[in-house]
Amino acid sequence: METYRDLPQSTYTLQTTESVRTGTWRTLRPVIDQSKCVRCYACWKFCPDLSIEVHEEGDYPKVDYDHCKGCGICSNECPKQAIQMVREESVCSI
Amino acid sequence: MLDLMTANAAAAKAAMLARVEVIAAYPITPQTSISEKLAEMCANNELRAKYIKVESEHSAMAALIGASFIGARTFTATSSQGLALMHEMLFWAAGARRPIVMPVVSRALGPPWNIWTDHMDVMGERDTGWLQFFCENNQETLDMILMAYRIAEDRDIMLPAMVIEDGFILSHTFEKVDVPAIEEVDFYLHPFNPDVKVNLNKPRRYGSLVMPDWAMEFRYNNALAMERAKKKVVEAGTAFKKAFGRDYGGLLEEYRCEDAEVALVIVGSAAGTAKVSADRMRERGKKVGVLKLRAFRPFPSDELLAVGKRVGTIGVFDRSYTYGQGGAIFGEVRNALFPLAGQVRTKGYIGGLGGRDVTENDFEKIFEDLLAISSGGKAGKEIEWVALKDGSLRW
Amino acid sequence: MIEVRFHGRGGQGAVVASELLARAAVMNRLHAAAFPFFGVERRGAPVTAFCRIDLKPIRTHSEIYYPDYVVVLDHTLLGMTDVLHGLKPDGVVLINTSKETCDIGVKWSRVAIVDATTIALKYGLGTESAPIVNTAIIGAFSKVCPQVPLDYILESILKASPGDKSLNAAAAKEAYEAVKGEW
Amino acid sequence: MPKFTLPKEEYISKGHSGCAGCGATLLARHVLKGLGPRTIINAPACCWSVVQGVWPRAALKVPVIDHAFECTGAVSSGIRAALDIKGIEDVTVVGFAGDGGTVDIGLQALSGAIDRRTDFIYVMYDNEAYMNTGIQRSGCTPLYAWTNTTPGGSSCACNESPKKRIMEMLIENGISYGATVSIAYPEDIVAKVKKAKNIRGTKFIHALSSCPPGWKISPAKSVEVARLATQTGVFPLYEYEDGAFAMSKDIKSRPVEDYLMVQGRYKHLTKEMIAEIQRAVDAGYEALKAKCGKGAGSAV
Repeated sequence: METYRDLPQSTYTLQTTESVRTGTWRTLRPVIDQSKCVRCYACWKFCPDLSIEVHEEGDYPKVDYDHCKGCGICSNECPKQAIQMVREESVCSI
Repeated sequence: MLDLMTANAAAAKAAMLARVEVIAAYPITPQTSISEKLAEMCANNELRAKYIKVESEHSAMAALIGASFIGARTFTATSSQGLALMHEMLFWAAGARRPIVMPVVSRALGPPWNIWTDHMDVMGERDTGWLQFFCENNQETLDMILMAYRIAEDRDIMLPAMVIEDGFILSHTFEKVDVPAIEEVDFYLHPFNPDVKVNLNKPRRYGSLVMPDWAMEFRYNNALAMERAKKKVVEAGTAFKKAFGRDYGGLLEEYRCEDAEVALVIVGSAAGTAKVSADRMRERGKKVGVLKLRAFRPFPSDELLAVGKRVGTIGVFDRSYTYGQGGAIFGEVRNALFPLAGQVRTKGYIGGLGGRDVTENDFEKIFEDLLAISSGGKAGKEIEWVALKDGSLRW
Repeated sequence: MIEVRFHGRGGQGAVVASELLARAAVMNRLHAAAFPFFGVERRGAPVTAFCRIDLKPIRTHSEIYYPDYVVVLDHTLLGMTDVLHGLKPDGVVLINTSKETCDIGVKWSRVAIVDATTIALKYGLGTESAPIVNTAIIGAFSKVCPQVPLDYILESILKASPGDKSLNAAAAKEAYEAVKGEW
Repeated sequence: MPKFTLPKEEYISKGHSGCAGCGATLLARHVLKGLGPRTIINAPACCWSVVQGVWPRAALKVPVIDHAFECTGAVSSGIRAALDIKGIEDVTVVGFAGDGGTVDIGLQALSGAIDRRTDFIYVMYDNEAYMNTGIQRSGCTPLYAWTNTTPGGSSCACNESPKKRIMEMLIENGISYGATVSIAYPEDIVAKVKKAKNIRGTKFIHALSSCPPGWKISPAKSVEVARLATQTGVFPLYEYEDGAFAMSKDIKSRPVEDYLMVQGRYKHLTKEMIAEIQRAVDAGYEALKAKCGKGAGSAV
């Protein structure tokens, strides 16, 4: 997209927001302790950023750190306290 | 076939001939009978269209923008306060490149509360990015709506268009109108099939939030489309003449200007009256002409410049006032003629506001005034209000 | 004329930092202007703010492209935004980080660092997930920028800082002392 | 055995610009699970249009038509009319707007759409103030709640009028189905959206959608606070259809204080104010239960 000639006629969008790494927004990140996780998928259900991934029923939930904003809902909703929110600085960046 | 009808009836007929698919209209004097006629046509299937009886003009334009994104040919009509209420959505329709066609039955904006014609309403919308065409009579109203669809829906244009008929003077006046057969119109105006419309299999967002990095370029593309429209107006006119035999002269009509010493720029129904006065002056050997603008957006600046090189004195009759340099047309004509500053003399006339009748006699006085200026007489006021009750016996 | 660019995240107070710095300069009988980059502010999303300070009235109304100072309120931004973009050759970078200069990987000659987050949290400014580091960082800034002495920074904070003014002033003072690095 | 209680397909992409913990985004995610792919959404300029991201990117995986603030109902009517005349069938048209965009500036267009029996679902995500412009009072801001335009002071006590009773207003206007939903109960959202899809005419869904910056709560508490609203009876979950009301979750079991005191926007409340709110909530809840007594069974 270099000049006005490359623009579509009218402001319609061209791709999804998947390429936006909103993970850079967080200051705390969720870490799932699989030993406590009972795979009830509450974390998957309540994530506003679709950053808890469960490919097949029965899999353990996995965090997509590219997109997770660190809101902490998963940690708060987990019935088994299996998800801890950890300060971003103490682990390597994404 | 020939019929006798008002300009409103002609507008409704044009909508039917154009096989519009979604109408959203709200009643307002003097446009109302367009809405009524359309409702009647839809009710008895003379026109197969969805007629959304919206609860306001703002919603009328909003509904049509939605419908147009699905790919339907859309139509509405309004006047004065209703057009002003649509203002926000007029920008949206143009920016979204939705070729909605809308007759505007021009009417004063209150206060003073007034249901009669002037152009304060349409001139208030000149910067929204809409094409604006003025009609001299009921026949031109019908024909211009058909041409407007062809221009507006052209892939290189995709801009909405207003077709302006003067309130009461045309909207409620019966005139002879030749109504073309719908099959002929089908040949002139193909079905609306836009490149940009909703596709359920390729979901996109139509509108979106554009940051400073690209917003200007989108605006520039709108500007280019308006420029390109100049050629399309002429093309649509030529094709219309071929199909239906009526030629309106493209962006503007030069009436007896070939050898004119003075010419009066004018739009709308008063152009007819001015032509009659010009003929009468010509009979007395006075070399006067009428420059009838058919398009105000796009503005025919090159064509005016060309006339300015031949005609030494150009007057402009405005049925609007901008609280700046006289009427809306006057300012733009002077802009266009600026390269000839010093060679061509100009004067602005404000008249016909709030339904004030503009007579043949008024135009003869205007032509006399212009001739006096042309022969080096007193310049007088640069902008003059015609037939103003100011105690002078001038008019 | 000195031009300052602040890099922070929504909710960390970068915009207020630029305002308080400008106010401090005005209290020092200088001319100043402060403005944010008008974007979509979201808590946590990168935010930029600007401040111009000069002896004569400031009439330019456009963004700052070649700053004399860059102030980074959150070192995790280093990996994402090019905070050094357009920095003048002799410009100074001030970074809020708890790490040492060497291992935050900033390739620049004049770098000052301060752990504004720890100082801010010590004075109860903001929360663990959203520390408010703006007053601490402009305290540290006055150490690297002679045109705006600490007294005026404190005066500005005591007059206009949101939240507890004395705690914010204390944080600014402590950060002023805690600045390390060569600049 | 671990089980999914919701459809797996997602119709919203990652990387959208909702604030961390945004209730409206979570709501949209589950509403879309109920709607499915053959859906066209129209939305006004509001939080939600910013959340969808910046051009050239879009967060939703269904077509969206943007428009000005006041015309959600009108644009939905336009879309439906065009679909009908073009013979495009089994497409759900959905107007998706905020509380202010619905009960204040958008009420006229919505009332018109209902009056015209436009066939569409209107989802109002209710975060109880104008959040996109920075938390200003709307017609849905609750009694005594703090906002930036009801800051409270010596002369007044924050927001001085109760929430507009929008569901009752629209029932009288003529909706064919109404329901309240909350982000704390996703399964309830999906069930009610699916039910609404199969009803003709205008369907109105009033969704409680928490807002961490606006309600002054930690993002992590976003869902929990919404749940408390239902557990304390502040936001009961129910349905309306053909004149009958049905309670979806009769679980009012906790005092309103539990809900109010975890939110910074209520931290100034006095004992009297809390008592007044409790009385109003109890009375409202009893009135709703009475209406539900005579109604049909619940959807869920």
